[in-house]
Amino acid sequence: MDDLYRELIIDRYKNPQFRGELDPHNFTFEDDNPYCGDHIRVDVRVDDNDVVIEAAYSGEGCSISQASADLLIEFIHGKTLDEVKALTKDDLLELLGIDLGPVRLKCALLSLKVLKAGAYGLGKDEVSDDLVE
Amino acid sequence: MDDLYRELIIDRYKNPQFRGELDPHNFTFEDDNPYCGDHIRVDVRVDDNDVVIEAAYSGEGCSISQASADLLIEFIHGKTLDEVKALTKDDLLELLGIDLGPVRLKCALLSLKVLKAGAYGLGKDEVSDDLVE
Amino acid sequence: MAITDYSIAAFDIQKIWADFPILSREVHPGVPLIYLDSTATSQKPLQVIAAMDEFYRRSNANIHRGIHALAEESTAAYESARERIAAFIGAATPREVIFTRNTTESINLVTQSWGRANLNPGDVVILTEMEHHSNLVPWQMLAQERSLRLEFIPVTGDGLLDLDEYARLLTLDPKMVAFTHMSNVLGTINPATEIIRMAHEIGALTLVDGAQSVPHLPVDVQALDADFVAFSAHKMLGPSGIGILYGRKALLEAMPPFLGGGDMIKRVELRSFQSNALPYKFEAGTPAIAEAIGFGSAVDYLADLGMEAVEQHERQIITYALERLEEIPGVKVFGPAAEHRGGVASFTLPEAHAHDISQILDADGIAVRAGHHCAMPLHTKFGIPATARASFYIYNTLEEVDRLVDGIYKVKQLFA
Amino acid sequence: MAITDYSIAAFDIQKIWADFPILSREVHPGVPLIYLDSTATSQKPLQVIAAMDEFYRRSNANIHRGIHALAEESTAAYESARERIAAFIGAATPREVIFTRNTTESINLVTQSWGRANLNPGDVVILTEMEHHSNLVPWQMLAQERSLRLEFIPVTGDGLLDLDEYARLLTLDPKMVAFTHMSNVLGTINPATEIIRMAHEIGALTLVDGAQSVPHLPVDVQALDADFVAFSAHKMLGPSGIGILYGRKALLEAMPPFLGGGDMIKRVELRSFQSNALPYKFEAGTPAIAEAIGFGSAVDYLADLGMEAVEQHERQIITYALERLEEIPGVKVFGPAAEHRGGVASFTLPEAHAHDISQILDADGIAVRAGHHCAMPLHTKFGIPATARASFYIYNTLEEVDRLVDGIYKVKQLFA
Ligand SMILES: Cc1ncc(COP(=O)(O)O)c(C=O)c1O
Ligand SMILES: Cc1ncc(COP(=O)(O)O)c(C=O)c1O
Repeated sequence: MDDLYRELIIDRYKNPQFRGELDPHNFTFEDDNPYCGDHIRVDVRVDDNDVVIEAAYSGEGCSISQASADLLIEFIHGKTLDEVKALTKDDLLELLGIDLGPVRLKCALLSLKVLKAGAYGLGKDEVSDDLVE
Repeated sequence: MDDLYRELIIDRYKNPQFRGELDPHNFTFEDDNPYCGDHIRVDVRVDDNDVVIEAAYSGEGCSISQASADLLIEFIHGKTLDEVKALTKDDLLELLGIDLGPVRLKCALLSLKVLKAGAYGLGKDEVSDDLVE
Repeated sequence: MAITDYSIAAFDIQKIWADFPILSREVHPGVPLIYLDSTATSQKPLQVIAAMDEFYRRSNANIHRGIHALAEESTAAYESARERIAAFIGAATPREVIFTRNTTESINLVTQSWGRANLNPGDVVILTEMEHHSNLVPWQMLAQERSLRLEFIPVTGDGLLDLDEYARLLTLDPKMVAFTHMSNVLGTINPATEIIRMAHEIGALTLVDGAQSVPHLPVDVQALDADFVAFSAHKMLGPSGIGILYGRKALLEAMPPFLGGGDMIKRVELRSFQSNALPYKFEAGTPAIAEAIGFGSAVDYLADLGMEAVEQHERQIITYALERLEEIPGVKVFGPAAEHRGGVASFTLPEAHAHDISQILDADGIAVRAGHHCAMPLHTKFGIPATARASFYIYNTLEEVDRLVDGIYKVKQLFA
Repeated sequence: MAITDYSIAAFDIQKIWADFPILSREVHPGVPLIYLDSTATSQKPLQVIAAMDEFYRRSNANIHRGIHALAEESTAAYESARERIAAFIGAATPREVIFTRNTTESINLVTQSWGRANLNPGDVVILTEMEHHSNLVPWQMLAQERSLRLEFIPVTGDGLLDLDEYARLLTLDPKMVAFTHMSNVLGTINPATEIIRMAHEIGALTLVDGAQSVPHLPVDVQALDADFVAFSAHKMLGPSGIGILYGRKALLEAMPPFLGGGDMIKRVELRSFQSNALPYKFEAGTPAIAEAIGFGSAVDYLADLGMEAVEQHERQIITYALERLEEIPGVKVFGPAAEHRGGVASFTLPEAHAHDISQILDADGIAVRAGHHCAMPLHTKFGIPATARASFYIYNTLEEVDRLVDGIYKVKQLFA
């Protein structure tokens, strides 16, 4: 196991910086990972140019899912909605900076999936792993 | 391959000694081996003490099925019906005197199955491999 | 890990370790493997690996129809494996032993062949709340297709089946009671003989999910009086890709075929076919030949150890493991006391998610599973999304339990 | 046998022989193996045997749910095999590639999942008279359950499909055309692209039984434009116990699940479940993990040789074999001229039954198959109960053909 895991992930898990809910928001979305019960909700506020000015996440689950969400929300501040929609799995993994096996990958990608589904304005049934592949 | 195979089996196949049909007979039965199309019919005549006094077989198929039938029919002359019913796989294999793999075994046992089904007076649907196991 | 623990007398652990090459492996540089995930799948001894290797190097041929030497050797080896497996579970005849892919397929064979032929709208099937998805979903699929009513024997707070409620459910006149002999989450060993006796008294048939019991306990299908028993080779030292459905001959004979194709037929015309005799009627197409042979080798290995000794060994480990786990502050172990369970301990920690527990333990080479273990309804019932599960088999030692406990303390420290 | 024949330039036969340990075996004392039964099952190269061996010795764990190192290695190896197989057949995505037990199960998956969901009484399904039982019986079972009408493309005297009659059958508005790409008896390579194009023109779907084509010819599922393709690992250098169903993503997504259980679900409650995404929806229970890995190794081996080279090699052998067989008095070879067939020659002799031919040849170490080769209706059509079948693969040589011919002369002499 990577030391980064201990430092970055566990630190962010224990001391989240973007945990919370936003009201009002321009969009919100939530979903869970049925394999492990991880749950993530994101709330995003954008300005007139569709630039993210404030965002937050809430939910529960393992350290990877929660810390990924925290890092992702930090990252999208100042990004346009189009930039958010264009985010990929690799972008998120770069943020995390650690190697993940296939199962933990699903934990890590949950927040990105939820965020992109919200950004695209998808319905609950339209969410699929294709969003993050 | 056993030399006996060449000598005994092929000889009996080429020069059968009990090939034919009997009319009248006390019982007759026929069946085939669906795996290879071998077909055997046996006709048996017994005396008042249920001793086999004459018997014959007919049919077509591989050398093992036909030669086994020929040897079996030879063997049951003078046997009682009860003795015929009591015949086993091992009795037949002793007659043949060679080792057989599982597929050829089915060829060899066809005549015994037909004979015993006839001796027991079974219907066509009642024949099963249990007769020769 | 080095084996310095010889306190377990049921058999010679050092000899066993020598048979399992993977146990000497380092999972990370300098970090040896401590494999505590045998409930998901067991490791394989050299004897099993070699049997399959040897088959491919020397005898490999397709079976049943061939006359040449290789085909005969292969057929004989395949059928000999069936005979040894039949003897291992005490089947009356090898014809009652059907090769499938796994426990899951075995159960689907019953729901789709026996179930479709025998169950009608409104018929009741009894399951339990502790079933693996493999003994739930096939019945749900059939229930939807046939409008069946599914009822569930509840699980008590300490992880046992509520047999009073079972007795009450039996008054619904169920046609089938399908239950796991041993829970893969709680470790609970259910009183199978009694459950079956009660079912038979009111005329219901029984299906035993033996995926966890056949590998870990002495199981005699005739002593149990079970109608169907399903299990998988990969959980009992054997290869992946093969499992067994045991069924009573008379039941199997009356059932329609499951899959159609080569080998399961006696005769085929363009628009009709006649089924083959047992067991071939249920083995369509080229079977898992090498895997059957490996499976035969696996039951030889277990029979040599003796299933009583296997059970005793695991009872010792789980007794110790429960003791040690319960002394860790905050650890909650699900399931009954050691005398009612096999070698499975599923637990949670208040400070860390099961995934995190598993990942941190992995850094020390300790392989445990984390998740719902294919038993979501049971986890829902206990109000938890996931547990971490340590499970034990013939090659595990008390010392490995100590390492697990050390690892859990590390997790607690990291997440404190 | 000693290899003195280097006349075949498609690839280095000596190198190939070194990869197949079984080919150096003596079947009887002093009698080396001449394996001419690859249509039943192929032999396996060391690379495939070693991949599985290595998996069990180093990485074995259950897949998909595990976080520990072994589970991750196993999952990665299993999914990498799927990707390489998908690439080998030109699938658009690995999600279209479903692991099954064999060709037979793949076809049953289509009849039982797609068929039950899409076919109604009176619907027409077109098959051919040269189908293997595996592509007949599943349709017969469904036809009986759903009152379907089965129609058959006739086989001409020289073993080709009668495409004029096919065109006429298409006016019956069939929903499905299911046919073998290559006959395992006649060796006929059917014009799959044309058959599929004609089916699609009238809106029918197609299922290609690729059990013999995928091992022996370059097959690109997208170039074929096939809707479903079924094949088995064991016929293409891979292990027993694993096969593939390829299906178009949109079709597979719309289909209901086939078997229920672990891994094929997303979410389970006591009385309901939600199916998983492709390909997992159709892979219930612990799959054949080691076998998938072995299969991946097998397609690597074939891809390295190049399927054009494989086809060319077999074309050379079958051309020579037909020439040599036809010069033997009384030998009747069924099927078309060499340019329409793969490496399969089924034949009869007037003096000896196919079983006797096979048994006498076996004494010289020559493994050929005898029987109806799971194609009874085709044999019925030709009015023969059984044929002897010699079949060829990458490791066979022209010299082995000569030995076969010598053996047949011996049979003739014995039965003269
Ligand atoms: C054309 C054809 N289809 C289907 C099959 C069945 O393959 P399996 O037994 O691997 O399911 C075979 C194998 O003999 C075959 O040759
Ligand atoms: C109790 C129980 N039933 C069924 C299964 C399913 O076994 P398989 O995946 O081999 O079909 C398992 C395996 O996890 C199990 O533990």
